[in-house]
Amino acid sequence: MPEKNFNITIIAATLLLITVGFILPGWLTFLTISILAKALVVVGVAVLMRGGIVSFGQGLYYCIGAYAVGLGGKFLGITDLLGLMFLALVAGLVSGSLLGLLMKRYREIFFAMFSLALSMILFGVLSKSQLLGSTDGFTIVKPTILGATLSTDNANHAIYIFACLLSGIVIWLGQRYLRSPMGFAGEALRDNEVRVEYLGVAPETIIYTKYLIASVTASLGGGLMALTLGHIGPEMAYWSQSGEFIFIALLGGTSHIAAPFVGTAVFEFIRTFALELAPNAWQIILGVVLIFIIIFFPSGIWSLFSSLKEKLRSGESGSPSKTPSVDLKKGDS
Amino acid sequence: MNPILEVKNLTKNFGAVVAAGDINVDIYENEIIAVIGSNGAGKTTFVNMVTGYLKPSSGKILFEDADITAYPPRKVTRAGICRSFQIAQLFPELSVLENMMIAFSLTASRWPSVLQPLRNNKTAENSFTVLKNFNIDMYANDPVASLAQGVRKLLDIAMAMVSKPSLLLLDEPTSGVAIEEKFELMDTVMNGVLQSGASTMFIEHDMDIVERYANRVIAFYEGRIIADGPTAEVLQEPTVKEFIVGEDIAHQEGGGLNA
Amino acid sequence: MSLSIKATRFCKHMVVSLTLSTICVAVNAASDDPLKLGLVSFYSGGASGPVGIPSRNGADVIIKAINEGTLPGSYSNSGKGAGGRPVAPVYSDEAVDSAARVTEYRNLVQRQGVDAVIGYASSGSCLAITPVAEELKTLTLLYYCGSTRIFEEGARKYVFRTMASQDVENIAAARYITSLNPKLKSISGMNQNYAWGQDSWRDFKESLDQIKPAVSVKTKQFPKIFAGQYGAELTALARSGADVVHSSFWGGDMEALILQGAPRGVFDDQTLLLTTGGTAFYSLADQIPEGTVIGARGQGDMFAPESELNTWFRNAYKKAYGENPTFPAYYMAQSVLALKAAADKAAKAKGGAPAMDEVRAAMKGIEYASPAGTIKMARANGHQAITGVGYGTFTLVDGKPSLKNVRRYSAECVNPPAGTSSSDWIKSGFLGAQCKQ
Amino acid sequence: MTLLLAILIDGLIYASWLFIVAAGLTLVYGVMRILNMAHGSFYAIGAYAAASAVGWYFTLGLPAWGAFAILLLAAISAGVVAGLVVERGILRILHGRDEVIMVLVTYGILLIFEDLIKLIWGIQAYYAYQPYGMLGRSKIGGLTFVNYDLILIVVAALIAGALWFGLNRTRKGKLLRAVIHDRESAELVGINVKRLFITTFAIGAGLGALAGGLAAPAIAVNPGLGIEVIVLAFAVVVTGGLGSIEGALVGAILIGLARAAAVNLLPEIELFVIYGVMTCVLIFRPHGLFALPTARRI
Repeated sequence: MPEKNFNITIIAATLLLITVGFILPGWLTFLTISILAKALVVVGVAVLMRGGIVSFGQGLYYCIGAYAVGLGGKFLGITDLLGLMFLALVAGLVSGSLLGLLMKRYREIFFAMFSLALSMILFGVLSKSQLLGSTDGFTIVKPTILGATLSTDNANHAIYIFACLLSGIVIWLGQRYLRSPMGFAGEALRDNEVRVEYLGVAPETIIYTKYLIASVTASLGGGLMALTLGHIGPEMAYWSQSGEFIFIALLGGTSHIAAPFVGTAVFEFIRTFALELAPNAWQIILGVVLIFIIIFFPSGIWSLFSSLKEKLRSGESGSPSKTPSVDLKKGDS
Repeated sequence: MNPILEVKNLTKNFGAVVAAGDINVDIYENEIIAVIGSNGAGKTTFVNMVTGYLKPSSGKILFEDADITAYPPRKVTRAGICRSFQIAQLFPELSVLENMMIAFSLTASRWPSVLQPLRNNKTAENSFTVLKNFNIDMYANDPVASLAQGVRKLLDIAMAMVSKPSLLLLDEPTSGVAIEEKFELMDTVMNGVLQSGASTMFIEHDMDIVERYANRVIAFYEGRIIADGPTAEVLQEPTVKEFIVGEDIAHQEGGGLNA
Repeated sequence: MSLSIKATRFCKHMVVSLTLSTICVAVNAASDDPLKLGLVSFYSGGASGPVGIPSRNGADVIIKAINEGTLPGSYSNSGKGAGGRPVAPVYSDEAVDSAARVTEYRNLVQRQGVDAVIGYASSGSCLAITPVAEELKTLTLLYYCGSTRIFEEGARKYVFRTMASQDVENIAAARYITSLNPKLKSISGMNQNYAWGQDSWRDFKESLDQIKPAVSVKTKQFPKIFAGQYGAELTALARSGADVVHSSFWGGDMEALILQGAPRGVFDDQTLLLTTGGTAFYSLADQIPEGTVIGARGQGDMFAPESELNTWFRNAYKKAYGENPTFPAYYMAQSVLALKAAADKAAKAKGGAPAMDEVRAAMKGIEYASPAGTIKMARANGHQAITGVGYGTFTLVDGKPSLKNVRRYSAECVNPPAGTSSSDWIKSGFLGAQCKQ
Repeated sequence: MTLLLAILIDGLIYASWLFIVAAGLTLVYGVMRILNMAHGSFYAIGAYAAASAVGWYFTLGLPAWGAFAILLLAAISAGVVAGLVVERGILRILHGRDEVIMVLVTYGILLIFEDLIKLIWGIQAYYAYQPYGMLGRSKIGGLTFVNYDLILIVVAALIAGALWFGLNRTRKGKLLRAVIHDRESAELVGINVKRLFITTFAIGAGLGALAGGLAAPAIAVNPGLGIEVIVLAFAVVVTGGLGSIEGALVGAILIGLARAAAVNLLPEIELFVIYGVMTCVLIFRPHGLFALPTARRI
């Protein structure tokens, strides 16, 4: 897809979502924000996965972002939406750039386990801090927007619009990243680390970049989630939360930057209805879906879209075109 | 004339096994060297040490007067030594052109750009030029996974050429390629290499190829160099004939698990 | 192919049900319109066995009786339904992450259109749900969670708690243990490493400091929740040799503590004080060390005062589920009955089926009967229940578990008075406590 | 002195339990390259099977010592059966997929088992406490320990010994080690890798269930058991080095002692001491203490 088309699609989708926001019922507004917030985290997970790296501890940054927002309000007296989200961004950037120095040396299962250990340590520390409400966490007041104090409904709506814009920006930047040499270097790294090294680039550099991107998107997602939930707790750093993010990343697929958003929406849909259908046995449904996806849709739901698109395209032109396409159309395994 | 690469007393032990013992080699500009030796003789170990993949147990490697003994592969590459691999090291899920473009953009800078697109006209042009040089431009849009062995080998070498090395190490460029295609492949490789003016060292089992392309031969046996000199002389040496040339006729295609 | 057809059908079905449920929200409550009640607790995971499922069973017993109009005692003439409306429960699992809990709460209220929500065993959930309930203006009864912060961090309009906060049972524990052992010199703690365990220990310790200032702490153990293996902690407790070991362990952890501690004789010369030990009372009768002090969060189960309602509840529960109701079942019953009592009161005042706002108004400060005795919504501006608390000492009589030295502390004796925060009250030395034995 | 003794004995008891859980996990990883999250389910299944079987046994009025045999038999056979079902039913189809993908597949299996266990055994707790107290207790240096726990140390040592013997001294074991070191070459020389896989997985699952069965007498067997244990077991095998039995042993002892020391000296840090040990080890040895050799790629 040419660059221009993509830009137009992104802008149109963001505007559409914002417009729809005016007629959504309350629960759907909230659900959409939390889908966007989680999807932001999953974008990072997917970016790492495209480099062949799976983080079982992305909850760490999700939690850091949320606590940055919470503590910023509680102790620094920052109340503005933008200020708080900026704080989340900085927190993710700083912690990610420090821990990234350590994590960039690890691969595969060791990366997964080490990231898990780090997030569990944060969970432990927060669970010990009674000042911050221990495992019960604490409540966050609704933010002001550009200095204005709004009613709860309006504040929610403002957060909604902000979430749409933020997601649009992240998708746009993410797509640029994936198409850049550094983005391709990630794929290259997953395919063949030896070759990357012999092309004169340190694999650590590539992983570090991915790690930074992932920690920033995760902390932004965490910050957004904190603002919309109004309450945060250490369980955001618990390993099962990170497991959920990976689940969603697989569900959506990693072949496109927007796939995590579709994945998260589908995941929330499945989870909600599984909970309603079988309050005692919804985990069976989730487990079966997970295995089903891995067996039958190894490239995630997004592969349905792209194969559909392929079909349409080949139907139009009669035969698959041989011209070099700029679109990166491929699955992840 | 000064050598571009000086290898001094290079040794590598794996536990009690001596994979390479006391290797001394000088390589000069414009040389085309063939490295011969039976499987396990230490040829690949030698290449791996020079390119930073393996740390030598002792000894020194100087390249253009700089000590590169402790360099990791990426620094060796940036210093100007590139290599190819016995089993082509490519990005199998990407297309040939993408492989080339990644090679170009990664060699361009140690910090590849994060927001500029990989695909741009200049990189594509450069990539096509190299692909043409190696006669594989017709595969540009094919995924690597679908390529024949010979094309993979050429792409592997083409990617090594991107950073314009002054020394090129080719690890069995013709292994895995059907016997009747070997000469054609080597012609293409040498054609591409000669244009760049890099000194070249290649590991080879086929003595016909060695004779035809190399002007110098280094013979390895059990981790040591047993002969080093002009091609014709080395191939006539009795020890080389006894230990390597004779054996290799029997084991020509057995390169899969070479040490 | 057939897969995609099925998928489409599934989607259609979902769209239809989504639309329908949205419409439901818009429709106002008519008199015979069922009162849709969201019931949330842990239906999966480690807390489901000891807490969630008994709670649900307790709710089901009460709801069935409400709808059939068969509740005895003071409810015997109240007719069918709550305020004339039959109660229709909708269950939702609490064992999901906190974002999903809020999502599911909103789904219950805004999509499924429930009229009220009863639930939440974990204080973390209660704290997360409370602001949302206020935002959505939905009557929400917290039935089990203990955190004192819920009403101390802000005034609530729509959120009630029908259970005493957790400080109460620890205050009562301090009172009981000092009356049982006036020469108490030292204590140790064994509490789970999360808010519940930390807060329980703090409240117990601070209360004890008021009642008996010179008691020393030998060791404070905080193992991870659901750890299951307590060998090292038990050694530390044994070595510390305190007079009393305070533990707010609950469910499987509490039982594991008994199962591992008793054979080692750790509690032979130290008194084990279990603030929620009641759930092990029947199941582990021959394992609980003689002399263990047992509480049950309020007055459920074996501490429940004799009443017609209690006898009926025990029998109905046992008939339906083949076992005695444990105290989570009591507290869920207690919460559902609060709704019934308030709805009936509002209906009586109005002379017809009340709107939920009228039920809410009626609930403020209400006093009603439950299987666990009379409950008064006396604190936090009529939103927080105060209940009495019972403690007893475990003993086997002819191989059957029983309690001796049972003490029931009246609500006014162990609950902070309205308008006073729990920690202030403890630090004041329980100013104004009315303790008639 | 008593303090040191306490740390040592408590640490070893805890380590024994950890090792029995982790041994099966690391064995399966070594041979099949599957880091099996469903191992936690096998643990839970073993605990449930043992607890319900022991409970049933005591209703028969037979001699009490028979409970031990029943406990072991019930746990191991339940684990092996569950293991065979999982291997044949799901894992075989996905043979050869990426390691991390396999973690997620087994995560899915873990989720399914969580609810299946509830559907089979219900949500009420099961108890099998009789065997725990039956063996009496011993006084060591002024501290009282339950003999059952002390015997657990012996059992763990026996399992470690049996695994060592099996892998190093038997023909099958040597084949397994060949697979552990280089699967492709092992396949080339004609080892029936598929059959080895299923055998290994059954043994691994049996060990996991055995761990659950052995733990059952000291706990209330409740839903959610498996999830709690699996991350701990991960920490042990990652610290020790994935796929290494020696590693699991050393990792278990290290973590067991560290935890016992924390509990006795500084209870505040108990919550992160396990992850702390794991982090420290991984910082200095990125592949754990006893990393498997990796095959050369070029």
